[in-house]
Amino acid sequence: GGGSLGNAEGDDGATGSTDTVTVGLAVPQSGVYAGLGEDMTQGFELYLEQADNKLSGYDIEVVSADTGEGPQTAIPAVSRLIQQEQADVVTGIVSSATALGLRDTFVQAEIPLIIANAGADDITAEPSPYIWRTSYTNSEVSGAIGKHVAEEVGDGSVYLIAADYAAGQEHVNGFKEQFEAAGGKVAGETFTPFGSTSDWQPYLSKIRSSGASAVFAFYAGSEAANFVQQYSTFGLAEEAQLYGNGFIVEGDVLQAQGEAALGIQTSLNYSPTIDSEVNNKFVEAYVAAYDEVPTVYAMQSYDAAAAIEAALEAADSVDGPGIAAALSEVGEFENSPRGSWSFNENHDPDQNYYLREVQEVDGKLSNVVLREIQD
Amino acid sequence: MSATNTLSGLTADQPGTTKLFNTGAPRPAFRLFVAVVILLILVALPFFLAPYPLSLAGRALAFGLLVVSVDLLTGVMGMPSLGQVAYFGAGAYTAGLVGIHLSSSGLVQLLIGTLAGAALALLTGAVAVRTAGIVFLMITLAIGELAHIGVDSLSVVGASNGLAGIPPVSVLPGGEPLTVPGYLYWWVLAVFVIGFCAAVILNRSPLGRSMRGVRDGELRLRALGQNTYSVKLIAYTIAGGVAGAAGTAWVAQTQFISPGDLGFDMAAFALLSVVLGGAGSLWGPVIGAGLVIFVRDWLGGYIEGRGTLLLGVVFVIAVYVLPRGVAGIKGRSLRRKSSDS
Amino acid sequence: MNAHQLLEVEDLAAGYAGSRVLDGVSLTVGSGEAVALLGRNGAGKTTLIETVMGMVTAMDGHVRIDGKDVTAKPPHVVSQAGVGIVPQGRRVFAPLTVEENLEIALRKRSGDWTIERVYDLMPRLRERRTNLGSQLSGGEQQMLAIGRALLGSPKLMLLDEPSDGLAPKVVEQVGEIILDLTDTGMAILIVEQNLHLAFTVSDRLAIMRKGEIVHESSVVDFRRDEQLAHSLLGVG
Amino acid sequence: MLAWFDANTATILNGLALGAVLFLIAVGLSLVFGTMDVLNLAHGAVSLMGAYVGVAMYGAAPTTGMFFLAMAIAAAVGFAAGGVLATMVSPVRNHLRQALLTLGMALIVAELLQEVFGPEVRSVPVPEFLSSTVSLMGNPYPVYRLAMVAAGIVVAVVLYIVLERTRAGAIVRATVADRAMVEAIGIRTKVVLALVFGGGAALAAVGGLLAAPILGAQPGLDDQILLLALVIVVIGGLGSLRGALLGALVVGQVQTIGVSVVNEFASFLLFAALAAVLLFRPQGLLPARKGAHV
Amino acid sequence: MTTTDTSILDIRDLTLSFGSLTAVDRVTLRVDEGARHALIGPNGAGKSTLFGVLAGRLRATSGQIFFNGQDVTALSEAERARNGLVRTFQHSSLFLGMSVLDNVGLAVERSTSQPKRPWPSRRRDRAVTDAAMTHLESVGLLSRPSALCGALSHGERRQVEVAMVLACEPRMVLFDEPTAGMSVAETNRFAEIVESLPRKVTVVVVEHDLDIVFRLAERVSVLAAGKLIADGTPEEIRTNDAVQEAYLGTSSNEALFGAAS
Ligand SMILES: Nc1ncnc2c1ncn2[C@@H]1O[C@H](COP(=O)(O)OP(=O)(O)OP(=O)(O)O)[C@@H](O)[C@H]1O
Ligand SMILES: Nc1ncnc2c1ncn2[C@@H]1O[C@H](COP(=O)(O)OP(=O)(O)OP(=O)(O)O)[C@@H](O)[C@H]1O
Ligand SMILES: [Mg+2]
Ligand SMILES: [Mg+2]
Repeated sequence: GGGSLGNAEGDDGATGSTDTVTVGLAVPQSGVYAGLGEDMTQGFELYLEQADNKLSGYDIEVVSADTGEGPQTAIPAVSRLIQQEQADVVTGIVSSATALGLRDTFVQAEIPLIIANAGADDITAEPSPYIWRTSYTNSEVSGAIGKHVAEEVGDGSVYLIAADYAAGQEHVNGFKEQFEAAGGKVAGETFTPFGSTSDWQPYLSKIRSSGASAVFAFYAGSEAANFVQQYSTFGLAEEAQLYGNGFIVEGDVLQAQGEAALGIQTSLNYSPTIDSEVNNKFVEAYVAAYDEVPTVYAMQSYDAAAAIEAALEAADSVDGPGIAAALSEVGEFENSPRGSWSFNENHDPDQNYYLREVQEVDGKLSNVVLREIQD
Repeated sequence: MSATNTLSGLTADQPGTTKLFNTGAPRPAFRLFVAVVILLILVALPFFLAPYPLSLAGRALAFGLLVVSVDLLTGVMGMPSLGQVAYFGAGAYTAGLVGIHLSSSGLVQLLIGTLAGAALALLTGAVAVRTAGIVFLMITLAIGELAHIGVDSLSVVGASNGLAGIPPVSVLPGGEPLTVPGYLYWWVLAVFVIGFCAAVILNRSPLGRSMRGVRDGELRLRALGQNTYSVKLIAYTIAGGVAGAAGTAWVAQTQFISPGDLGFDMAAFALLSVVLGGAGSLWGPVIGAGLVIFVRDWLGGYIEGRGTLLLGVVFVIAVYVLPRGVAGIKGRSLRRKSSDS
Repeated sequence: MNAHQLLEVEDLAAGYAGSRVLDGVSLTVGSGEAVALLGRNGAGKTTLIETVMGMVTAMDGHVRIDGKDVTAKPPHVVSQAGVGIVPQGRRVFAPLTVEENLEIALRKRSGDWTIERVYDLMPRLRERRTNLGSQLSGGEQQMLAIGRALLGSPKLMLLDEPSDGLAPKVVEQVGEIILDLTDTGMAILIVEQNLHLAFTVSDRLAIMRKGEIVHESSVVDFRRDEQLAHSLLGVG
Repeated sequence: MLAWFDANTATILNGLALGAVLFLIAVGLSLVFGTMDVLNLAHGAVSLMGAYVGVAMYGAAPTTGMFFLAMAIAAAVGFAAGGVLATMVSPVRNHLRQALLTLGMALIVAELLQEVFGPEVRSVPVPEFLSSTVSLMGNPYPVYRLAMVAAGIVVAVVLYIVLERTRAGAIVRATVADRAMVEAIGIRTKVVLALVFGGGAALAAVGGLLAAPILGAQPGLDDQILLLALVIVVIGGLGSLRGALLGALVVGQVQTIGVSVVNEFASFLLFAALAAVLLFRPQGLLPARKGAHV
Repeated sequence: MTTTDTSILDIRDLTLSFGSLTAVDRVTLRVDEGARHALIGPNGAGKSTLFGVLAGRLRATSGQIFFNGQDVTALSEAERARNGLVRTFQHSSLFLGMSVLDNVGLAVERSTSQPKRPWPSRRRDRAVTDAAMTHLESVGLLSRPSALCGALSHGERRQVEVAMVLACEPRMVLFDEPTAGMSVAETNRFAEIVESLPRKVTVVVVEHDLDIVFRLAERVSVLAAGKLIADGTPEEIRTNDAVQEAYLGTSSNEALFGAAS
């Protein structure tokens, strides 16, 4: 019903009854990132189930949208959540391009967006009351391991390799900054075509001839799987220790890599092996519900639900501006599986990072936490 | 005949029966009437559609204009192209950049975007139109992909993250920005109508007839003394301009453009929309474009993650149910009528 | 005339999407008999030939080959029932060599015709055996099309303007070939614009106009009546 | 120069291996196009089916028997898929509508595969008896990739003999030129079509299976494979067996040596190579032989 | 009679080889302006190939072609056509997806070398239509101007082919077996058309229908195995032994009708 000639959108958005809050869940359900989308959906739903589908007394109606592989499919899907389904708050969003493309839309529509994965630095570079993030920024998550690598390689040098797209650049630059600040030397740097590289042998040859004693790599998804396998097949694993941020060995990718992944060290804001009471309970419940170990994607989405609950708690009015305003007052999240965190002034999480290593535990590969990384 | 069949590669063998001569056109008054009715319906959409479906309609129109440009090459000239996304992208990115840095006027953006599309088409077309059939298809694929990869690694336009922060368009320089969805839609519709009319005029012109001559027998056309290279290049440039105009409309609607918008998917869906609608007819492919957007973005939104599956099913069914595309439906009934008289 | 009918066409109707070209055509050709099918351009001769062959689908009526009903059957069934065709426009396989064109048409079980025999009949083909079909002159293509049809050792041959594009000398040869073939008991239905050839080889003729057969008689009778010929064919 | 070769032997060899497996996949596409005049856009999807056969059948590194069984099954699955596609495509004569049909099928198949095998990337292990490495210039090089080169050579030789030297091959080529006329000389073209299509698809599936240990198996791979195969077939010359072979070798080297030499332009290389070849030889490097009459 | 001044086409030592096969072998020939010239010869003699070279579709291996006093050997097919040298095709090559009228329309328009207008103009298009209709009328196809060429019978297509050549308003036409596939009535009509062409149009025709050859031609050249073996008046050719041997066979010219016993 209704036309589209009203003055501003959203003001006729009387959201039905006041005790129901509509949450838009925008995750990929098709395409290459569908696996991430599934994890995020599960994390979010687990939180709701544990809260009996009521957050701070409000009934929660979840409307999901398939964002597909990129902004082409994501933008109409998310527009639907805002305009058609009249979501009060939206979470999800895997791809940075999608987040950047939709940023203005959310600000104009005055609907808060809680990003539960996309990591581009630019999304929150200029904070908006409507844009929040429970995940990380690319440069931070990669920078976290910089100092550790510099210490490990000592006089040796490190080769940097990453997929050639915006995120790959941010990850590499983030790492390089921290690494060089800690006195590390870079042996060389290569960006490989994103989405169309399947054979890394030429690059591996280059790495070998550069004489690097370690490698920092940023890949995710299938590229991560193929890269790590070929890294081992061509014998580099024995010559140069492989570092990265967590995504190179996260989720399903790790099982696909198999033994080739053993020994890879990564930094991330989460690992299911974190030994805390909150996390153990989370992992247990997650395994019981879905018969698999939670991933960082599931955790970030779980925490997005937590953020929504906290905001509803603090909100004066349950609509876009109300929830957005409340989000800046939520304070510390003490009960997160990743450990305690809070939103910083950019609306990104102020959180701990962990140094993890791929080890075999009870016959299964797992990212075992070596230690918390201190700045 | 058999020999040419194998050599011609991809060609449309179900050309539309667009009449060139006013004398031969069946009931021009009736056609005009139908066109006016459809236009009125399109104009009236904002009065009863909510903002979201209306934004889809806007996207469908912009995409539809891209499809028209593909159809000019594929259906009218018999040269199936996957490269129009490059000129679409040229139009969209220039319009976006103009919007951010120069002027939020839609007219200015339309003008510059169209020129950008046409200019790029002229440059690349000079090479591409020397080929035909599947080789042309692959050259244009290469053009589209190179453009895609190009913007993907060009940081001034946001590289893979896309170009964000484009302000809403106004019609005239310094005018009121069109933030109301209905007004924005009308702007997109206006661009579409301009582009579509240009295509119709081209199709009925002597150049249009020569384009169909290229489709049905380029060698023969040359034997008649026509310079087919210039026919093809001019047509290619005009189609590039139409695609550029479509790009400006797209950016006006979405206020965002990313490399994926000129990716292989977009190129393939544009070409398939032409086939779905009936290559050679101009209005059929527009409906095909609408169908693709509707199925993927609208229906797909309701059945989670099955948009592409559904699209696949639609394609397969259409091949059998609509052997001449959407345009064939009307063509058939018209033919029956004219044979009665 | 032979009582044994190899081709029986009965009340046949056929055409193309939207238009009916043939309407109620009936025709028979007996074993050892050659029938000429004449008519002006667009009369429907090719359509009739192709409908018999199954290349155009019959809408109504019947086609029987040697007593077997093949109405609306696909061409390979009709071919296997013993029909060979030299189509209008020759339609030799352009990307195949002359020899390959003949090889694939050779039906193994029949001993009658061999590639060598075809070459003996048309030596020009032997000279150009390694040329591609697309590289042959028009006349050479016509010879190849005839040779190809013969290698199926058909009982009934459908010839659609076999003299089209042939030099007079070759037309004469073709005429002799056809006469030889009828002598062996083959039935022949021939569409021709070259009346010399048509009259030389055939016993009977049928004349089509606008999808119907408007006249049938023996060739001898027809040639006596110049008036009739003029009104039907515009000659005389 | 010699030193350069020494340093890059592994890369060149790798280009050969990649070329060989790409040839296996692309030749089916070329065959079906060249012989049936159908551009089968579901080719990548069929190839992905082959890869998933590996996923379904192999646990850890498969035994020799298991490996060959998987090949047979992939071939059978591919053949069946090709047969189905052939039947569906046979009443559709227009190239563009064939594209619509086969791409529609590709979307459906890909979606169903994702339904069954999940959206995540699945890796496929190298068979046990080929899992060792040999030493090449002092560095380890996987035997499996050498085996792929061998497989490519065998398939190329067999196909050449069948297509160019047998009556069956001639029938196939004639069917492209004029299907109705082939029918008219008594040959069931539907069967020919199904066999060729099935054969091409079987090769694609086996190629997908053999490539799986390198490319993996996951949604979206079908598009990549299809694009690569298209580029190869066009670079080499449509419908030509030798063309597919040469095209695959060129693309193999472009993807290895090329990207390592001009790394900054790695992502442009494939399509730049395509454009360059087509500019100078629009008919491809080794087009199918044909001749047009005056 | 054949002086350089009056000849519109002057072929010198023209040769074209396909690999080892010399399809046109050192042909030297002059055609006078306004001539009615026939070219005959056995199948595969090289007649169509010669036409191909003259029209510019094929490139001569050696030799020269002068048209209207100008060396056109290096000109493209389109340029020669614009100069007024037009051919028909042995295998008809029409624009099958376009209407009969549009086919002829394309030919009417051929004379301009400037790029085509991308917008229609009622007045000028009307002129094109009228011209096209006139030519259709002269070949007897007036009844179906809007039929698609793809839906015409073989013979009907040959008629369109002729209409298209006429529409080009050529100075010289090369007809390659124009009456092949035409019925007797249509063949007659074709002969009448040629006879009614203004004398400034030069006609060269390749034909196997000798009735047509002897009815139309004032001069006949005979090509065999790529070489010109005879050249003369129809009477001379008819009685030439070499021609009999290579081409005519025993072809008796008995009357078709009334002669049956
Ligand atoms: N593919 C087609 N689609 C539609 N109509 C067709 C088609 N082929 C032929 N026709 C029409 O059918 C009629 C008969 O055509 P047909 O080819 O049978 O004539 P014909 O007697 O063989 O003529 P010709 O002597 O010129 O070869 C013609 O009017 C023609 O326009
Ligand atoms: N592209 C080609 N490649 C090789 N040989 C060719 C080619 N085109 C024609 N030929 C050969 O050249 C010779 C002359 O052919 P052409 O078509 O000129 O003969 P023609 O005199 O027109 O014969 P017809 O009267 O049968 O049409 C033939 O032997 C033919 O096989
Ligand atoms: Mg006919
Ligand atoms: Mg000829």
